[in-house]
Amino acid sequence: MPDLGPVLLSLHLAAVTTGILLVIGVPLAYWLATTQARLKPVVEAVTALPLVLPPTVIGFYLLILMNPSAPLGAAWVSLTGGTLSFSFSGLVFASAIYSLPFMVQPLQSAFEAVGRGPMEAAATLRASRLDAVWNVLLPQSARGILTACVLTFAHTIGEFGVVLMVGGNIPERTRVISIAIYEHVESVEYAEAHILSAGLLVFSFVTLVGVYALNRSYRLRVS
Amino acid sequence: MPDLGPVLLSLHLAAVTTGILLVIGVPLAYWLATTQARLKPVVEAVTALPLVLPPTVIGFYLLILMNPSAPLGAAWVSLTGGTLSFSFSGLVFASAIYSLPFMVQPLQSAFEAVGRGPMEAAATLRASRLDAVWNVLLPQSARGILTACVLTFAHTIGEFGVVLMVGGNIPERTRVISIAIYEHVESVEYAEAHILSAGLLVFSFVTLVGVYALNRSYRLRVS
Amino acid sequence: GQAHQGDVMVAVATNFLDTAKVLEAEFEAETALEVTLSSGSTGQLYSQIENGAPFDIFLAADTDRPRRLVDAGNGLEGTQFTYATGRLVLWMPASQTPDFDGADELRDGSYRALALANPALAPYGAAAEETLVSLDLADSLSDRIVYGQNIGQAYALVASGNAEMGFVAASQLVKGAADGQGGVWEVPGDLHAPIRQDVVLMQRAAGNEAALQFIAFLRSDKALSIMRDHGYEEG
Amino acid sequence: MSADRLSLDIALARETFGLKVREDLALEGVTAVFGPSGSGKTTLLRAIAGLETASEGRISFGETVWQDRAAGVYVAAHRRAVAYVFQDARLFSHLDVQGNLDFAAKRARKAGRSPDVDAAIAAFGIDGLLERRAVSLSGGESRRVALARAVLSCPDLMLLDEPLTGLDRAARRDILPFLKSLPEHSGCPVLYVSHDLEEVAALASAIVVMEAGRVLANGPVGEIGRSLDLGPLSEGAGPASLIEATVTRIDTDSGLMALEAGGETLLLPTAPGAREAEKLRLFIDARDVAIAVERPGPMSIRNVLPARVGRIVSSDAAADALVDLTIGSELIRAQITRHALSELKLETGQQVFALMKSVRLAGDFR
Amino acid sequence: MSADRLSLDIALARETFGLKVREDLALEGVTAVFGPSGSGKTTLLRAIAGLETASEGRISFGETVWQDRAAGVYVAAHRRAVAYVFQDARLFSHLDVQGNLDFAAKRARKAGRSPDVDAAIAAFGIDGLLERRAVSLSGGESRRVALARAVLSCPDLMLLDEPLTGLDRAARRDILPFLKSLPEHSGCPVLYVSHDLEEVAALASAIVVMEAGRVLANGPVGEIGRSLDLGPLSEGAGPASLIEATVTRIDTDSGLMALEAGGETLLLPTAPGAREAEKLRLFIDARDVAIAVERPGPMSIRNVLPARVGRIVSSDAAADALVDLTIGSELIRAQITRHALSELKLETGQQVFALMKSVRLAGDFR
Ligand SMILES: Nc1ncnc2c1ncn2[C@@H]1O[C@H](COP(=O)(O)OP(=O)(O)OP(=O)(O)O)[C@@H](O)[C@H]1O
Ligand SMILES: Nc1ncnc2c1ncn2[C@@H]1O[C@H](COP(=O)(O)OP(=O)(O)OP(=O)(O)O)[C@@H](O)[C@H]1O
Ligand SMILES: [Mg+2]
Ligand SMILES: [Mg+2]
Repeated sequence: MPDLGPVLLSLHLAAVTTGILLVIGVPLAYWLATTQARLKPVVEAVTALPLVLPPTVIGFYLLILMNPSAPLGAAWVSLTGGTLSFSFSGLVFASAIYSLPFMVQPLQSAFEAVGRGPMEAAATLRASRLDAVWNVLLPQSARGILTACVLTFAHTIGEFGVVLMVGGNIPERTRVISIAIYEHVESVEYAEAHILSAGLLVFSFVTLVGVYALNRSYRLRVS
Repeated sequence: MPDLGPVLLSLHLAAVTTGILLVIGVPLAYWLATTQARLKPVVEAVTALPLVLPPTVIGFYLLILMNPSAPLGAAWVSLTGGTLSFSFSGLVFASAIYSLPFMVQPLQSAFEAVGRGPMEAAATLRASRLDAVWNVLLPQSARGILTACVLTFAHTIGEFGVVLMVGGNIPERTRVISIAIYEHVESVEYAEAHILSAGLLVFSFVTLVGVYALNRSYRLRVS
Repeated sequence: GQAHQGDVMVAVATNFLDTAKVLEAEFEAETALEVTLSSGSTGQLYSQIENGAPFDIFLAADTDRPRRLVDAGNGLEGTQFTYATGRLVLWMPASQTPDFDGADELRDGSYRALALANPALAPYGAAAEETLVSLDLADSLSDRIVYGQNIGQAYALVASGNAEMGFVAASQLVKGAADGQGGVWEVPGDLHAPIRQDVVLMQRAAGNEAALQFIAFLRSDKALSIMRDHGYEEG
Repeated sequence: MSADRLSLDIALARETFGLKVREDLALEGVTAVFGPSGSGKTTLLRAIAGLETASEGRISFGETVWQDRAAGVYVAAHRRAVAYVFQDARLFSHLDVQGNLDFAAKRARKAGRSPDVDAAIAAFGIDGLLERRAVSLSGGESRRVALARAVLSCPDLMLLDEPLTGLDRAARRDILPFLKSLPEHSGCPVLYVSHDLEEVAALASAIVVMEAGRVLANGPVGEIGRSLDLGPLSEGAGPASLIEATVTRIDTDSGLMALEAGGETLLLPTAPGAREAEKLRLFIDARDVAIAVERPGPMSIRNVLPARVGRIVSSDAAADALVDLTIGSELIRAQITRHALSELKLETGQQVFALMKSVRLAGDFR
Repeated sequence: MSADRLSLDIALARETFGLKVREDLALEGVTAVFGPSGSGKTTLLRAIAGLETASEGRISFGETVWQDRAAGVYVAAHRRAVAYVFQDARLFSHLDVQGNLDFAAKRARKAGRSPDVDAAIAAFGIDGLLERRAVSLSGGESRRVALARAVLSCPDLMLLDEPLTGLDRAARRDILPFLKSLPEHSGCPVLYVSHDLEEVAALASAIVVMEAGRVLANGPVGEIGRSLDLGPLSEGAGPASLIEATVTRIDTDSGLMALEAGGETLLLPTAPGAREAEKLRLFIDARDVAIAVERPGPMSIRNVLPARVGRIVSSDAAADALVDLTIGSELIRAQITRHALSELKLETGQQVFALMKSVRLAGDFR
């Protein structure tokens, strides 16, 4: 029986990261979907950058950024008393950056697909922008939101390089399942690695099949 | 002046991987976009799995798969004389698996957006399925294809764990830029790591801004 | 300190992790103090310490990184010593030869790939390369050599059969006893410089009694016998 | 229905088009915005609703200033208390019909109005649709729901953008009564975009005529109808006359009603809900008006009225000629063949009889 | 234009709908598929084109078997040599108009046909549009391009799915002549879906009437028109008559032409391109037919013909009555008020005069 700690920690991390990215991603994606600004392609590129950089490199730079003597790290220390790196909060911060494109891109597509029409209709029915986003745009983007959350969740579970660098592989605190598997592989504990990997694979597979099957029935209902 | 070998190798790998994935991804995405099969969510989940698993773990299993005494590895040896692991071909194979979702998902969305209409119109104008895909579906999906290729290319450049595991880090053969950066970081050669990272970052950023700006003008032209 | 998690935070190079776990258990049983192990590559742990990682003790895989830390003031002057010396072996799982001679095998064997840890990063890799140089094989074998990023990956390359042969750590063969069949050649110590693994106490743990106890424990007979059982020589 | 003043002094520049409107409209009942495709009707309505954030200038409605760029005032769409019925209905696809109605009613209540959901459901005949998803409705049904939803928003001004376009004749006929009753149900003036002259005639009391982003004229329908030849503006519709008539008698036996127009009496099938003394607008296609030189004997055409020939427009290029007829004080246009014109030797001032086979209430689409 | 035989024996089951058609159609010129919304017209056409791969049974066209499930035969859409004009045109948005035309022509050439691109461009009046992107075309323009593209595919059978629906009157009027000339330009029979009776009358020589997935009747338009009361099927259109007439004389001076129908002569504005001895189909709205008991004096109505009263349909519920009139050998329907009916004391067999103000060529939409 493998240690369940890393599994729970991964699920916790993925859930928190997904939640936070949803909160950040919705306004960002909404802005990207509606803006005419010159800056738009630049912001789009920035949100896509985490795809391009090797995770360990991102992790390295985040580590430098979170160093308690660097501005961000120092600010965090003075705010919370603890360091950002090597803490769960740090993992969340790093994962959020790394998984950002997986949240923003599907959301943006979904919002663009809804278009201006329903939002304008809501505005002429006395709904403020916020009201319209909440009660019209989001419900109509349900499928896209689901996709975005699943991708973000999945990618955070699978994420490894950044977390290892920033989190420091501390049991119960930053040792997530992907690091645990990595460690088993590295220390020639292949049986344990196989068990954990298979578990992760089956879990992910079942989740994804569920989501895609749901997506499909969604699609059927709308057409 | 850092060694350019890994940079060129990365570009080469990304280009070849993108090309191969395009060839595989188009039929797969087309099938996913059009099928009514029960199996569809399962296949969708399988193509999304590489997102979930830590790269090093994927690398580890690919290594087991490519072992010259395993079926795949043996087949490759008897076909080419060389082993699949530690070769550029092996890197391409591994990258293709790892980057598959980045090609298939945008393509599938694009094909779904085009819909059955134009394909039916083409069929009634004597165009065979292949003819219609080539001359109607693909041109009408241009934007999605571009997005898919850029994401795949970018992700392959950034890819690291899998390549490291499968490639054996052989200079001039399998030592790509992401490994090079990692090595510099590990061996406390931060200056070199910074230069390479900055180069990669700037290159990726410029590419992405270009693509998104292009995307945007595309969108303007269509509406 | 920041270590809310028990009394001593130990950063340990992955190749020593197994042994460290046994040491940890023994130490905890003896002292009722709590040790937390965090593993990673030596280079990564080094970066983390430089950037404020909450480690009290650094069990590195080489002597260079601890020294750098001492020089930079992160490590406590005078606390660095070699806690273990690694033993390099050449492993060929498929070999049936009863008295397997690695040098002959390297020279004459029919094999496609020889796995090494990355000499730039891993001391075992550097030792393996030295060995090849000493045997005057470095050039003739250069197109058969493949690199794992660390000794763990080198082992994986061999264990998975992708490389027929590879330089691994004796400790790994102890651990993976079931896999460690076939031919194993203990590389003679005169073919490479000793693979010294150094420990250093962090500046932040200067007054940490538990950490000092753990350092002392590393020199105890009990600890040395555990390390020997796991394929290390004493430092 | 009180008269509300809509003051417009706005400009909006697009790449290929500019809207420039400076007009003061006294809105009461239904006011039509009429003009050819691309003349800027939709753009004007959107600017009024606050959906064109790039519009310049000033808009005020009654006492309220909605936009005054000079003073930095721009009231957001959702604070303007306008309801907008889009050409494509724009029901919320994630809600059922009831949900769509409640969406509007809830926000109207928050704004201190008192929408009556049941009354609206009854008024627009959508009781049977309440649990249907918006996407499953037919074109006509979804327009009706959109209208009810707009009414439930309790606006101060209702904006309708071609709510009949794209529907087939049957659906148009079904919806027209609902549009007619809109000022009554909503208790507010309606600005109604159309490029169909007959629709305008059927619904509107006043009309704003647009062309190329400018307002050509505005005023009561009758006046504008006489002073402008709207025919060419109305895509594809032929010449026609529009006259106002008063119901003088309703004969339930024969199913006919008598109407007085310009001093003469016309007989028409009784309109559903017509009351005596009510004023109705009649639409007479010029092709349905025949001219007889002598009073004909007994025939099925009910409306044979003495008339005087006015202007005659005839050209060699067309087989048909247009003849203006004065009947009492009303002007009616007849389209007859040139052949008939020459055979009957019609001349301006001549006394003839107008035979009006098809006089119908405006908007009584057949 | 040779007569081609389309044999259908197909079934297609949908969740809420089943198509079941067993019919042998001798196609020549334009054959209309007529029926209310949801009756399966589109589904039938799609099955014929090979776009409904789930359809069961057998389809053959001329000598060629397109589908025979029992024998395991299913010819793919692109091998059936049918062209399909979709209701929404479905031009290729990534190509300009020329590109759309070339797409069809190139593949027709590969299949051994000889499309004439210039002729099609001229025939459909799209010379000015060749470099326009498909998305920039108006509704009417894109239908014309879609028609030209279909012609350039040189099919053996042309399938049109409501190519006029959703267009306004002006656009419909513009396109109708092109549809009329389609069998000529394409050299193949046309199957044409419509739910507008007048369109059908204007274009088709034969008609297939559908309801609820079944074929109710099929045959020449005239026959079917007489044997079935199509009125109720044709959403929202009132009663009307459809008669065939032969052009006997064309008078260029007056711009009128004389037509002979049922032994009587009618005068109409000369139709563009009409030739002497040509057969034309006339559409006479029952509301445009008046009845006079005596022959009226000089008047602008050109067509005053002796007629005999046939069946009279009148009910207390309606203000109007329908009177069948026999003119020569043709039957024409008149809609008059019940008031007029009782005043004129019309009776079956009575000799009267039919005044036909508006006789128009079928499809000459106004
Ligand atoms: N979003 C837009 N961007 C640029 N030009 C536009 C936009 N919307 C409309 N236009 C242009 O502005 C002009 C006026 O359009 P508008 O929709 O107001 O006309 P309309 O009178 O409502 O026409 P219709 O009767 O066809 O609806 C047209 O030339 C149109 O092409
Ligand atoms: N893809 C589909 N899936 C399920 N049902 C369908 C589908 N397409 C059409 N139907 C149903 O099949 C029936 C016939 O549709 P069809 O489009 O053939 O009718 P139609 O006669 O062409 O109607 P219309 O005049 O409105 O175009 C309808 O009840 C429709 O709801
Ligand atoms: Mg408009
Ligand atoms: Mg249809």
